Amino acid sequence: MRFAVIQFPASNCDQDAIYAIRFLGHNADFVWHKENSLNGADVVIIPGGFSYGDYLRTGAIARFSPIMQTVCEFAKNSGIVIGICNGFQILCEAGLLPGALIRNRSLQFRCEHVFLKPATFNSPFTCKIPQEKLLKIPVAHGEGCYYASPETIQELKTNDQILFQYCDKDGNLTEQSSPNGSLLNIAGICNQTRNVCGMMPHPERACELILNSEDGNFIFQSIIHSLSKTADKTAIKS
Amino acid sequence: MTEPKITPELIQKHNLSPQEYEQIKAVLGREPTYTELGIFSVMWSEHCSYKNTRPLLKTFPTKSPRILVGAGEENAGIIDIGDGLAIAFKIESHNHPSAVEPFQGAATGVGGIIRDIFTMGARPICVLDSLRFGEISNSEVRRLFNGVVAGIAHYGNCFGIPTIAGEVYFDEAYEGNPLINVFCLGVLKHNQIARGRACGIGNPVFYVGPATGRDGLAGAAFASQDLTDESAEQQRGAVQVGDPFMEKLVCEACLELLATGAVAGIQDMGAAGLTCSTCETAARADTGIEIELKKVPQRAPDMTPYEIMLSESQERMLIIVHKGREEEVKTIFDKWDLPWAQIGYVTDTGRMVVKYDGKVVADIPAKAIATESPVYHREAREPSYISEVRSFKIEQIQRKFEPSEQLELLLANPSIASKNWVFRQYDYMVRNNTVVYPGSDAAVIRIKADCLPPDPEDVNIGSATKITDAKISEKFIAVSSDCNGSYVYLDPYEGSKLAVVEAARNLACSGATPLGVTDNLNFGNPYNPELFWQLKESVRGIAEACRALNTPITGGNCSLYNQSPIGQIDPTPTIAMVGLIEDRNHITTQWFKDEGNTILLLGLPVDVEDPLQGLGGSAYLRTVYGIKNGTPPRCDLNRAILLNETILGLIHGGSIKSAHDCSEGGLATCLAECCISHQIARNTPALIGAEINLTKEVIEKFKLDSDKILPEALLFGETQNRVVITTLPQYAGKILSRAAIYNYPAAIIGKVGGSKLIIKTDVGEHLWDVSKLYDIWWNSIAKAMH
Amino acid sequence: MKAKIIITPKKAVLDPQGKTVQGALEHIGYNGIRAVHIGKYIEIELDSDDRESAKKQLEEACYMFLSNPVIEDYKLEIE
Amino acid sequence: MKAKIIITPKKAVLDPQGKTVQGALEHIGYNGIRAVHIGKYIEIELDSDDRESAKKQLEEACYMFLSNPVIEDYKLEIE
Ligand SMILES: Nc1ncnc2c1ncn2[C@@H]1O[C@H](COP(=O)(O)OP(=O)(O)O)[C@@H](O)[C@H]1O
Ligand SMILES: [Mg+2]
Repeated sequence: MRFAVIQFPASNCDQDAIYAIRFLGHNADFVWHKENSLNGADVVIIPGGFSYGDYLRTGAIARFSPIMQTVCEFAKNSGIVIGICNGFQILCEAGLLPGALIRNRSLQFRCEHVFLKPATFNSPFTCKIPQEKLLKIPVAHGEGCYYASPETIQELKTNDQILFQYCDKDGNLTEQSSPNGSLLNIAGICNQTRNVCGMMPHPERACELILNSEDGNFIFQSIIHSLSKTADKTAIKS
Repeated sequence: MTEPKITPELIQKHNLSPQEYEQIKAVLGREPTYTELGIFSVMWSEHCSYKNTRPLLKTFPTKSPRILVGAGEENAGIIDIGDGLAIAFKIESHNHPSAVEPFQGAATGVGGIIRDIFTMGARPICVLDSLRFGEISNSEVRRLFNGVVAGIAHYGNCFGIPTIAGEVYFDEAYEGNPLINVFCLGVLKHNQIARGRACGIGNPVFYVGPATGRDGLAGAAFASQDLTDESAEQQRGAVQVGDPFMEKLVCEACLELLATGAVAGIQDMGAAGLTCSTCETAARADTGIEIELKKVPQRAPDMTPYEIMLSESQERMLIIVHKGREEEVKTIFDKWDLPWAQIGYVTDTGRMVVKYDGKVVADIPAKAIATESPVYHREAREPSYISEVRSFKIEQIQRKFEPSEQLELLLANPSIASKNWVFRQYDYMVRNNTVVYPGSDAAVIRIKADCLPPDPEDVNIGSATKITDAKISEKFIAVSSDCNGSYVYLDPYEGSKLAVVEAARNLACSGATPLGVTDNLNFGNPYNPELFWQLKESVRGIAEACRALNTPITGGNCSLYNQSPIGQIDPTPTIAMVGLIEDRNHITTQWFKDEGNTILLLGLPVDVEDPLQGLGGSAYLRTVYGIKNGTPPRCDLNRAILLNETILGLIHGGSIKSAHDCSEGGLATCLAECCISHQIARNTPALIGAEINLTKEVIEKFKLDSDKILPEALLFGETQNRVVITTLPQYAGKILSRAAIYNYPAAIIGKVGGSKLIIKTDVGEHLWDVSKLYDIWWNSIAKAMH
Repeated sequence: MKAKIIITPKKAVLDPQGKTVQGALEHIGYNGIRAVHIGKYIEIELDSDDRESAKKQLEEACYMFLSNPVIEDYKLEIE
Repeated sequence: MKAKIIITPKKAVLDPQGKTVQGALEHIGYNGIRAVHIGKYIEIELDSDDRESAKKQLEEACYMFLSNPVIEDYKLEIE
């Protein structure tokens, strides 16, 4: 399996994404934002960081990079794209995901582990997460409060597009358990066609026990699993 | 363009003495031009020349077989950590700029120290911040504190470097003159060390990074004066604004360029900007340098040569390139969309020649300004307060021993309370290396292959660099910064030793062998003999302790002239110490782990030979009685060494579950922290209780007479060289005999478990709900800031 | 020629910054404040003097880039 | 009554946001941009109708609290 990690100026979790994927034994390499080919990658990761310093608005400038055209095409053709933190913000700005991420209600940057409750297992990003499992994964952001219009929120619910919600250690979706004040405690969502995911927490930072959690691997393993399934299907067909 | 005429007033305004002016004329053999006067004034300022501290700094131990680049040689020292790997680290202050504009002052402080590290060819991998403010009850202090923390968060988070440790103290003494010391550490291979040298006659000199504006004009000079309302007002017009996004790009581009081998020398433009970087690189290489200011990218209109040379605009670098390899510079900097300009070349004249539109505006022997500044031996005199401090006796206070409330008071004291309000604003995890987060004795960071700067084969000019799959042998670095300013105020010599020893103890508790130190001397005006005495005594203490512990000083920073309009700061020599852990199984944290674990105390419960029994200068006296008085706890260096060896021996033996050193607030505070400081996730602490016995029978095991011990000294005294450790019950005996071999006092004092902290002493049983203690300790600063 | 753009959070979107500033103003003694909204101000200095075409171009920039229509409104003025 | 406050970085002070946005605008294809400055916009809705006293009060708030006079200028208008 080959992952492309898009590198924008000041993407700074790019290397961590590569580390996490390689740790699982798969291939990952950078793709420079000025390029317009994904070099045949199977999955695209838009990593965290502060692309363009997060000036103006988080993610606002990066989405005009040449590579984003290619990523949009890739997504339209059912390619799997996951945006983490700044990557989530970029995907929202690019219109690949609905809604927007605004400043944390505390007005402060927050770096800490949180608990996440998968809201659906029906997605390439959550399918291998064990039922009842809460994921312990860190967040590190100043602008992670998910906002969308009431109609959009309704659509997200109707279409089962909410992937992760912040919860406490017992799985309750309390206000206290959210580090940023997101609507419905939303931590991650997918698009209607379920191939594009955005999430504020950093699964790539929870990929081995020495980093305090391995729970992020469930998400990458879900992606790998669902891709190998489709790969098998095409293999059978051909 | 006409330049102002040089008058005695102008000379004085430049902070140069009449003798110094004579010396300038002697160097030049003529009157200086206005631009030259500016150049001398910044280069011979305290900040750049260390003219009043150099004789003292010479007494520091600076050698060890591990040192690859020593103190003072380059922008930062470098230490060998084995297997061809090395670390570069340094600390720097940004006190005065932060007093004027806390957010930008602190932010640019982070930017400056990160540049010092990648200038050495190292990839910066972590930052640490050591902060001092006035009392948190003061709203102006809260504004500064809030701004400083937000500024550090802004710069470090955006740059993408984890801020993994630090310290914060609140004390009246720092009101109006906060201390902001920032440390950065980077890693590299031995063959990747870069030098700040203008080598190779005829080599082109490049300027890279954003355009020059009038920011921080003569900031070095500003840092070299007492902080007054007037000096602050002057500086307001010229506040430097940090651009972490730019710095991230400059860093990546420089590391990529260094990998190509096209670079002959590289230096950041920090204090004294273009001036300092040009003359220092030439002086180090024994060459000369000539630059044309018209070619320097400029942001503000009509800048004069004087302004261009003295500007401290941020995120700029000077790069000397091997002739013929200019294209690589251009391609790489274009790839990162960074401005660059070729502004001059290396000469063989030994002179720094500055032209503006072809006309010479400065022509000075490079060494004369860079390394041959005047040196002064200042007068030192013991301050009058010292004798008063020494005569303090515990009988002078009306003692009231109420341990239940007093422990809570101590845990709520913002200098002791959890600093999560601070570090949760910092990204302390980015780059997947932080193994022990802020909140334990020392932070621990891992070094893996992707921490290293790129190698030639990783660079793919014009496109993304590759990340190698190459494995390196895993290593861990532990860092801690320490300094109890009250101790140093009360006894600069002992207090400074204590700072070094505490840093080393924090590392040992984390499983690390101390390697080296970078220090930040925050003191007052050196022309005041009493303040100079503090500095001199402090340096003597640091030097002695570092020598004893075999932790050479690899570099540091002096920030003098720290005083607010209200008065002096407490002298504060921040010690940042770095240690090495070679095996991941040796990484140790401070919190209690499991029910039933046995708790031992290594070290004497109380130093009974100290007349104040460890209460002098203690947080207890401050918090309960509001006094800062008495002699600080005694620092026995031999014991410190023994203790560290004992702990490390035990950790390496695999029998230790947790280790936490006793510092401010004494044994009771230390035990409480062991119960409450493990945070699993947001709003999810891992609380655990403990039952402690400190009655006569236990005290006797340390060969002490319980009757001679003050109860408050037992619980809250700050006797040094003590560590609380836990182990499985079956290992306790082994640990005791091990300690006996080292001849280090040790005894079992209790066991882990339950939901209460219970401490039995001869005066009674004291009992606290750990969840309540946690609540007080964890939320104290947030409450004060609300 | 100068373009001045004011970007404000949509009324339905929570504006914690505005709330905080309001609280702080009240705390230091300013009364009678009904609401505080915090937005952005962007000033663009232009070479050209052609108001009409500048306006058209910048309208697009405002909608596509300078503001995020999901959460923000903008107002553009050319001077 | 409404108070409108515009806060801009002082001209001499570096404005990394403005610079970066200028670069981005050029990149997207907007030409002829001489400079971009980015600041803050604050709108305060007031109960009172007394312009004069509101102005006086808010001037002080602008200087002391809403702007950072070290690096920013402000402009206050009451409407
Ligand atoms: N400004 C800060 N930034 C990051 N971490 C901090 C800061 N201040 C304190 N910490 C962390 O909080 C913990 C406790 O700090 P401190 O009370 O100074 O410990 P100690 O007494 O062991 O030196 C340490 O892990 C320290 O690194
Ligand atoms: Mg400690």
